[in-house]
Amino acid sequence: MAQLELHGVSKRYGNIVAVEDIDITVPDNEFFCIFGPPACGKTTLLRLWLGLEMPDSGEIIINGQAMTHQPPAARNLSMVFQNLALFPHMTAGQNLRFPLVERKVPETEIARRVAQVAETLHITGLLNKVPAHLSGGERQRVAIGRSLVRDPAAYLMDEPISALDARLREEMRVELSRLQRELKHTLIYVTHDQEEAMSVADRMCIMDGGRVVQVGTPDEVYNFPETVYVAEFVGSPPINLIDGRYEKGRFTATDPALTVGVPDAKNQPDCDAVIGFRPEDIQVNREVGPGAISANVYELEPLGAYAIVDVQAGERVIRAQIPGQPQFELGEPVHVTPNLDRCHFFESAGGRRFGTGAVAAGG
Amino acid sequence: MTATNRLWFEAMRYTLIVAALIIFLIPIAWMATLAFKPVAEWTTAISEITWLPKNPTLGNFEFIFTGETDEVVITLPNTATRPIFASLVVASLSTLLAVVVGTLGAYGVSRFGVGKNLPLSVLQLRLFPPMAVMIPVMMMWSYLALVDTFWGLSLIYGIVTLPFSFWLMKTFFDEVPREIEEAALVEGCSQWRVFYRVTIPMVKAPLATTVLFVFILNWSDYIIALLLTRKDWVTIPVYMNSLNTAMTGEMYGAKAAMGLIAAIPPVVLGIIIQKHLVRGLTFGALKQ
Amino acid sequence: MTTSTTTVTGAPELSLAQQGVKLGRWMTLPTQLLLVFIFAFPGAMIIYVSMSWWGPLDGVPWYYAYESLNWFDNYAELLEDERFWGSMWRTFIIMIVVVPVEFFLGLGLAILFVDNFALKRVFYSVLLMPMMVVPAVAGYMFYILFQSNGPINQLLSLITGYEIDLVWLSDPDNAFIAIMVADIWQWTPLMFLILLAGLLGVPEDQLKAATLLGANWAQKFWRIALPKMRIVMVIALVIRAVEAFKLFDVMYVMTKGGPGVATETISVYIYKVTFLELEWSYVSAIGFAVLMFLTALGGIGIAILANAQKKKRLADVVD
Amino acid sequence: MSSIELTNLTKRFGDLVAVKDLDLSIKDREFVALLGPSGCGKTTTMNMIAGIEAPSGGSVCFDTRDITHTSMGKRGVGFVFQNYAIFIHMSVYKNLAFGLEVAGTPRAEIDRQVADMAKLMRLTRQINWPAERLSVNELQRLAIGRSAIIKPNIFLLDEPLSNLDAAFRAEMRTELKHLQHELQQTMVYVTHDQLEAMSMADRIAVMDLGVLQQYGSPLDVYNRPTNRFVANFIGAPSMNLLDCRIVGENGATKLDFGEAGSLTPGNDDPLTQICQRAQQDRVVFGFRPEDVKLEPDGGGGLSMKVTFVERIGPRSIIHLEGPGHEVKAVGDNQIPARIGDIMRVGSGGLSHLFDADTGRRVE
Repeated sequence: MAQLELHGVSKRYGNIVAVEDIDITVPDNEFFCIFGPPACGKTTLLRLWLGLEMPDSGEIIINGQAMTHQPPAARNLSMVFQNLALFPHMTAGQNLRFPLVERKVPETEIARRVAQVAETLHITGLLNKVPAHLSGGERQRVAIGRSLVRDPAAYLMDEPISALDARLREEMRVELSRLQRELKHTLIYVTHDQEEAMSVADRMCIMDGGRVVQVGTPDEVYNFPETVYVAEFVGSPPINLIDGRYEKGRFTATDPALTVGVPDAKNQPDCDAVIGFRPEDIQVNREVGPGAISANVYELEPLGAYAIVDVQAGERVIRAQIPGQPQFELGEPVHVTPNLDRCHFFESAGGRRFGTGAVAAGG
Repeated sequence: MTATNRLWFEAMRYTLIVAALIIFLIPIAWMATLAFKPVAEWTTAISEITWLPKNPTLGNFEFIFTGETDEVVITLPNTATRPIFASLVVASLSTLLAVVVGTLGAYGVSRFGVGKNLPLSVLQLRLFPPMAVMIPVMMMWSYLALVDTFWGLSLIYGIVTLPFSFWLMKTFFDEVPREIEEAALVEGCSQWRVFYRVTIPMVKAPLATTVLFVFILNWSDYIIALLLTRKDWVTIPVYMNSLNTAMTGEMYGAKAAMGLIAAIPPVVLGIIIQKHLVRGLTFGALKQ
Repeated sequence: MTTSTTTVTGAPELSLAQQGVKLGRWMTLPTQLLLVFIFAFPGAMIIYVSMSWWGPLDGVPWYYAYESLNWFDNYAELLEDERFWGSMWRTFIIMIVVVPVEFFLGLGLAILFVDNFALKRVFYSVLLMPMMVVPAVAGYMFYILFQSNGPINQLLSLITGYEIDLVWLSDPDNAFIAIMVADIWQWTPLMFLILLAGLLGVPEDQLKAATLLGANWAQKFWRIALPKMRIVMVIALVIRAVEAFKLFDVMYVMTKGGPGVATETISVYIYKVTFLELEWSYVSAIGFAVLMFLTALGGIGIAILANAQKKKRLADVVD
Repeated sequence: MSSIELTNLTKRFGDLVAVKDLDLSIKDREFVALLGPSGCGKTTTMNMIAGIEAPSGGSVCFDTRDITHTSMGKRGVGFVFQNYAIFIHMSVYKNLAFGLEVAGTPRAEIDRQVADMAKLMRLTRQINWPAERLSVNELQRLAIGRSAIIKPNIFLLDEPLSNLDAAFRAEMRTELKHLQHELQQTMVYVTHDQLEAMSMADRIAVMDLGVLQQYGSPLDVYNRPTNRFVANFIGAPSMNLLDCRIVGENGATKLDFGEAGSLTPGNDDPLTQICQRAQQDRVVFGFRPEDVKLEPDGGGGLSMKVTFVERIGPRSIIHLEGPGHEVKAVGDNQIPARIGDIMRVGSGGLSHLFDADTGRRVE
């Protein structure tokens, strides 16, 4: 039940910049994902909010109150750590009770709340076991339970399900999303898995090297990546990027084999540029079509409902994702046609996006 | 490796190990059997080795505990009871001192980064030959009237074994995942409360190891007790080596009995904490 | 977006880090106090007394030492004291003989204990026993073993078939050997323990990888295990060298430095000057000189170790 | 030239049977993935092929040679460990040269081969670096290169991609598969990720609880899972598996899903005949999320409520719940489904029936 804000927050450890000049506002009741590769500063953000680290500059505001220098206990946030941080010498039940006992909640109330949380997370039968005797998934639930048992201003979670196997992860993320909607609390969720972030977040923030690169809904981020970095990291299989140059409103690929008939960007000053098109926006045909690139089939990756066709054009391998099951032969000459309406144009220097498909053409 | 090679290798292995075991055990066995030998068997003639006592006797133990026995004509002015008591009291008290101070200090350094030079300063305590520093300590102790008192001896033992407890606990604390303590902080604990409600229960087993390890060290000292005790708080090793008399010369059997009593506790405790011995002996630098 | 209204809730408490530093200071205080107590006062005292002729028979307490202040006369005397240099030399000899012997014996035993075999745990426990015996007691054990009418001579007679009647502890050379044997007996297990930990710490996957690439036992040992054990070996050698330098208990119990000064190490020499000759100011000078010497050595050793550790930690990240 | 033949291979650890009576034949130059959840015996199987672990029973043959009792150093297999097991105290060069050096190859020859391998693995620039300075991606290539340089006929890889980040993993999948085509070796690849197995392998051996469940090409495994386990394990999101009963009514066959409704396959639908061949009427009906046909309420099919919609880039996963059943559907973002909508669910593609008790496929 709180809005969480960071204003101009920076933090360095010695010479290493952990995060720099971060401005984020997470409104009440939002499922907010922080996404980025390892060591991009996303965990640092949570630690700053929690008060486990002090920012070198900037302000931390929780529920309208300046909390920059308050100790963690005063901030009323709850946290699920990546390694879960269950107390190994306590049973699951004692772990759940801990936050309430420390806040001197009356015993009857503690019993009621623990029972309720245990029920919600289906761990009632596990309360007498110590964490060492629980499975990964069960430990997960206990850790989440410990953060739910109180009524904090917001929940913070640092890759809480990354240790689980793929199947369980898919289930847990849906369950978390359901819990957040039922509890109606702000949830800040850190992950390095783009699919996880996209599937659960109301809004997401993409970080790179301690800076925020883009904040937006998953759709915005996917369809209109602000920089080439965002385009690369969101979406799987990853986007295809082709280097070239924009000159007098025309794009020329550095590798002549990759000449793509992309629309002109009339308002763009000359620059080295990169165009990107996502694998699902590419068609692979045996016949020549307008704006097609000639290539050879490099590898085939059938995945059941869809397949990835890797084709080699010039020195590059381009990835296309086609529905159904592929009917190509290795080495076979083919023609690939990107959907020009969904191409993105980035400046090579800095990676800023200056246009997408027809938008670019229209100026 | 073929099967025959394998067999040869195993045979070699066992031969070498058993040889080593015999060499390692002879001195201990000799002392242990000597403790049960009557006076006549204490020394041996060239012609015959008496490995096992021919006429086993508890006379040696009787002698050191009661001061007299049928076998020797002399009586002992001081029995072993008091040194054993002294060793126990002093080793326990000094262990308590070293472990409490060391644990607190190690946590302060490991967690809050205060006292950056402390770990190395503490280690220095261990570098010096005790003999070289003991002169001023002796002067100081006599000036403070600490010589031959149990707390005087405990204090210096506690200081001398502080490096072990400090470094051991420091490496154990370094290994406690930070997030577990942070989780307690987020849930409303103060840092001191985290220390005794979360961290200490988590390192219970290592703490016990440290206690036993430090106890062994304190129990084993000779030189400090030699310098700082006179009569009342003489410890077992000092007492043992004073077991000579003008009339009969070396009291071999009595000494062996005393030595056996002194040797048993560290060996037993050492086997109990075997798993952590490497860590203890290398100040936590190596794990097993 | 709505701008949030910022209200400051009272004066900010101490932040977590500040609280931690405060608590940390309190927690390290006892350690600091003990260190000051044991370093500062005795340190000042040893320097002060070493610059005088004061002795316990002077009839005045040590703080009157200024009455016989002589500045550096004791140190000058030290430079020409043959017994001092002799004892340093003997200490050094013992160190460079026993430490390598213990090292290689320990390494050999450790290699035998790398893989699993029946009774391993029992053998292991028994092998560790010598180092857990109280050193003074160990000294006594060897004292009786090395008596002329003791079992060592008998065993040697039995093995060689001749009648061996060696004088051990009263013969200058033999006494020296006897002491080294006792030290090797007691501390080979320590080397064994540490080196075995090192051998077992060699990543198993890397050894398997080497096997799969066709390496034989010797190639794996030289190319994989030894390089990985470098730090462990340094630690073992440093710890044992320091302890060997301190050697007192065993030696004092066995020979009291004798016959004459034949087995007198630096610790025994100091002890004798203290209690037999009662030259406390001179002995303070010796003590201080030894401390300075070891501090210098230790400083170098610690610097090397710290450097190696740092590299190791980097390696751990990648491994 | 090397084929692998596992016959009756069994491995017990005390009471635990890790691998049970495994028969598997791998053809020369084939790329086979051993796929299964953790603890299914896949790694143990591979360790037995490499000789790291001795079988409790059965035999391992390379071509026609029985090498069950040959020590691992003499089998001449290449092995890439999950953690790569790089000799981090050596340089990249020394790592690559290791296998040649221990075999006593002349220095000039070593130099030449190492240079070639470094080029193939794109490590030429790093050739003199200490191995500990390499990134995870480079370590992985070094591990492959180090094994490949001794030209093993059989190459074994233990989850080599699991430490890589998602974007690079997609790239390495293609590269690894291509490498296998170039090196012309028999490759056995252990993974728990069905996507990796599907996209790279010529054949997949699916294992569970130490027992081989199915052995076939990726599409075979995807389109004709032999049992419920394989059906559930292959494909993401996993196949919908719904308990139902076969009911014969007026000559027509229909599947009864209780309160959720029923499905009636057409007469020419193969499902009708399969239903008639079923041994018992209690069966599990399986259909893939991408084959789910969603229609507005009112038509035929199962009546279900949309509980959650995950949007992941270009596609959506729609979670539906009906009385006693849950279904996931995958489609593009055009599907007009909002949380709370009642929809009609049917199968628009390949459907499967499994025996409710044995889990075996009904055909």
